[in-house]
Amino acid sequence: MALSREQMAMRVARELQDGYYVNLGIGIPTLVANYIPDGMEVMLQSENGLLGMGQFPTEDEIDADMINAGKQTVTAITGASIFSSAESFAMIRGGHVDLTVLGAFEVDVEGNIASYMIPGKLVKGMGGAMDLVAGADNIFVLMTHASKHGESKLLTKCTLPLTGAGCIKKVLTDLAYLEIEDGKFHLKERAPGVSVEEIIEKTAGELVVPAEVPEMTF
Amino acid sequence: MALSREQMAMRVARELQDGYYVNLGIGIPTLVANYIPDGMEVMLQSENGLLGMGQFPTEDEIDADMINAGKQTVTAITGASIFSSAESFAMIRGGHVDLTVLGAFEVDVEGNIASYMIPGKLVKGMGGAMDLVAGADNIFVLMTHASKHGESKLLTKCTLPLTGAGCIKKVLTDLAYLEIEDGKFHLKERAPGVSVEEIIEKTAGELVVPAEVPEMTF
Amino acid sequence: MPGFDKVVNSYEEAMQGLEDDMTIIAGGFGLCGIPEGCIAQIKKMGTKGLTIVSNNCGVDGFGLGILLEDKQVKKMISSYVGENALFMQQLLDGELEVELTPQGTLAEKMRAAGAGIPAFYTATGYGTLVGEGKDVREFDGRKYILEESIKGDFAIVKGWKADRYGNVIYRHTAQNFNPMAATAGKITVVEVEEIVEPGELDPTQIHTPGIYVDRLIQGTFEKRIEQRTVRDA
Amino acid sequence: MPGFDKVVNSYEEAMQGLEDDMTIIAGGFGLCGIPEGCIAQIKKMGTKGLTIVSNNCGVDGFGLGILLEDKQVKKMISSYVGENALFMQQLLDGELEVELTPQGTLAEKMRAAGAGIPAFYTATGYGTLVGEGKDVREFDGRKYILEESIKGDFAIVKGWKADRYGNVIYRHTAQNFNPMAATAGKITVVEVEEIVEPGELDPTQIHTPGIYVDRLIQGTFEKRIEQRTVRDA
Repeated sequence: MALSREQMAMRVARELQDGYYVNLGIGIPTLVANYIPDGMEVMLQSENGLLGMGQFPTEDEIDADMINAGKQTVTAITGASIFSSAESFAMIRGGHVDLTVLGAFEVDVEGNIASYMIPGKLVKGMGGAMDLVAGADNIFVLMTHASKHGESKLLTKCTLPLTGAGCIKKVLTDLAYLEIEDGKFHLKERAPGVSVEEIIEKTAGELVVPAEVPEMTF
Repeated sequence: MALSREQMAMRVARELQDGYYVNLGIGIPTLVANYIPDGMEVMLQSENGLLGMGQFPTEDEIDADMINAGKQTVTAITGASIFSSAESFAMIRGGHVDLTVLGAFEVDVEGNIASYMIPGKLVKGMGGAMDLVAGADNIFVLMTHASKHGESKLLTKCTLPLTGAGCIKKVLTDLAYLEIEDGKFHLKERAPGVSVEEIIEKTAGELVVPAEVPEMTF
Repeated sequence: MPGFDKVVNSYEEAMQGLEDDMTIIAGGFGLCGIPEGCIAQIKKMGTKGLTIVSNNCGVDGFGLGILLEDKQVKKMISSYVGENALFMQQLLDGELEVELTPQGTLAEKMRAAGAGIPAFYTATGYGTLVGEGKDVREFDGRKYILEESIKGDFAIVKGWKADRYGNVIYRHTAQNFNPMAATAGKITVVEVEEIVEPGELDPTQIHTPGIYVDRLIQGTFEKRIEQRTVRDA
Repeated sequence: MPGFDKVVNSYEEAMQGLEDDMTIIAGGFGLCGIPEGCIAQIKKMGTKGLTIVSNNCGVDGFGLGILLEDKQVKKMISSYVGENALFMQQLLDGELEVELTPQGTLAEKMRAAGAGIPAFYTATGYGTLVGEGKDVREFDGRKYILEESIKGDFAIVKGWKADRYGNVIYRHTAQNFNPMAATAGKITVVEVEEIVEPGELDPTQIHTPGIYVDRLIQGTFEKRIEQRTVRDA
């Protein structure tokens, strides 16, 4: 069966290491914070200028001057730091963030990612996404493997305007975990009960399938 | 008679305006701070990272962590700010300093300045001087008109390695105040008792002399 | 030190000299840390043809969004403009231009303008629409695009406290773009919640040194919250 | 949060991994705000062939100057090296290279390295020896040279106080190059006068956020004064 949003978050959380600075995009990536393994600590970076984002405030704690990159009211943990947007993106662009998790519309075998714009529909802008994909070495893309109409989002070449070129190496979909290398997708893990055939069928870009594809366990 | 060091400082001090942020180089420029007109306030920028430099400390106030760009122990005035060298040179390079006063070995009719290096002698480095001359619109160069051997320092073309190209418009020497425009020195004022002939004789670069050259008064 | 006293007593005075077709750099992220009073004054003045450089364009009826109501904005340079129906309408109608700029690049363009850096290379946007027509150069085997700095005729900034000399500190994440904006205006106007006397702020803890600030005004702020998210106590 | 505890207990541990021929970025201006303990440890380790990026090279017998005694330094990248006789001797003897870099450019090169900016344009040095061989480009009628960022295998930094997570504040003008140096090391070592618990420093007043810091050590400092200037009380 395809992974639930929560399972996707759980799977990504396994990539965390103690002491990681992590930037989590809006949507499913945000859920990763709920699955940080016991005894491990990570610090969340919010690109508007907060390192050490805490949980949402209580009604009493709410403060208009304390928000995250999604413009939600948040708190800061003990030992947080707060700084300008220039400093925040210095951290991001300079490669100081250990793990970036974000959503996408499409990725392709060259590591290109499209995640911010669907021409003809509303144009909202890339926000910090272009900096995040350009700056991080370790990026996890989270998305569904195919659209609601069954069209693959793992392509030979992205069709939508790119957020970044050649910067994605790791993709987790609801069906599989794949890595991108040498211009191909490499199937590394499959969702519990999902067949290799289904993954092959729903992957438009060239896919390398090893003899054995381990099933994820939760 | 040629201006004394103090008179040179006094003359430059007349360029100050209330509310000016000023960077004063080492040597005679430093003396300008002693001649700020009454009722006028200027704030001194020290390029190691201090805006609002105060006087030297008393023995009791001395603090190794509180120095100026000349590495002298100083104090900060009330309302000062202290920041990184990157921020300090952002101010300088970004043109936020209203007046920069510095010494030189040579200037020429193109507004070039040589002030940091005499080949064959000891090479100490330019420190912040290259940034200061490149960043400021309003620069006052203070120097003697000629060397001890009588050789002009106001040249057709600088002979020493440049600190900056085409950035000097105002020069005060011990003999005269001159402005540089259209590839020529323009004689604007002469030191008390110094003849126009002496200035002409000691100026190697092309010099424009108006019918009337006012004498400075002190 | 009266020469350094940046305080003005009205928003009229604060925004004096603003003219049609000027460029304004504005601090703020979403509705957080936005110069509410300056924006209201610009609306009141009715200045037209403005180019506004700001991460966002407020929301319908608040923040920079109110400048759309009388079509005062010609062009927005922003990273994200998704929260504003009137904005989308004017964009689709061709009444408004938008130049989408990655958030980090936008912050750096403001900083560069203030710091005398006319342009810098960044990997952000290489190979995307953002990089089109821009110089590409390789450093250490990776490709980067050249981005130019962006200066404003005015910069409008929201601080928390400032002393009379214009030394400003920001509160929490209301800092965001404000310190860079403050450096990037030919005329920089800062509005704050509280003006204090020089010496009350620790010199080593100033976010924006007064050298960048031309006019300072004490205002009152609604501080509307865009996404009110709470947990149970 | 043990994963974020950057504290190490010895300078051996702080400088572990330093090898011959590496590049070190060092904070400090003159003898003010210099990482005395790290420098002493480098001397003790005897590492050779070092390239050191620092505004100055200390004085004879103190600061980075002590690394010259055993000829540990191959190259200095500095803006001003005038206070050091041994330095001049080794330079004249051809045992030491020096790359003179304007002070503001040096600060910006460090910042750029930390901020993922591989290069930037500046007017500083155009038309001088510093600009020779560098790309020139015109913006708005003025000429600028392209300067590349400079990264270190190690950065050594002197702070005042830091919490265990590596959030650092600097004291007075001992800040100088330290915050930029801190961002520019593959491994950044910060030594401070006092280590405090997380939460003791105001989050909005951190000069160097802990994300840049790999190792943190509490040291003791001589803080020698280079130009002792006083006035009468």
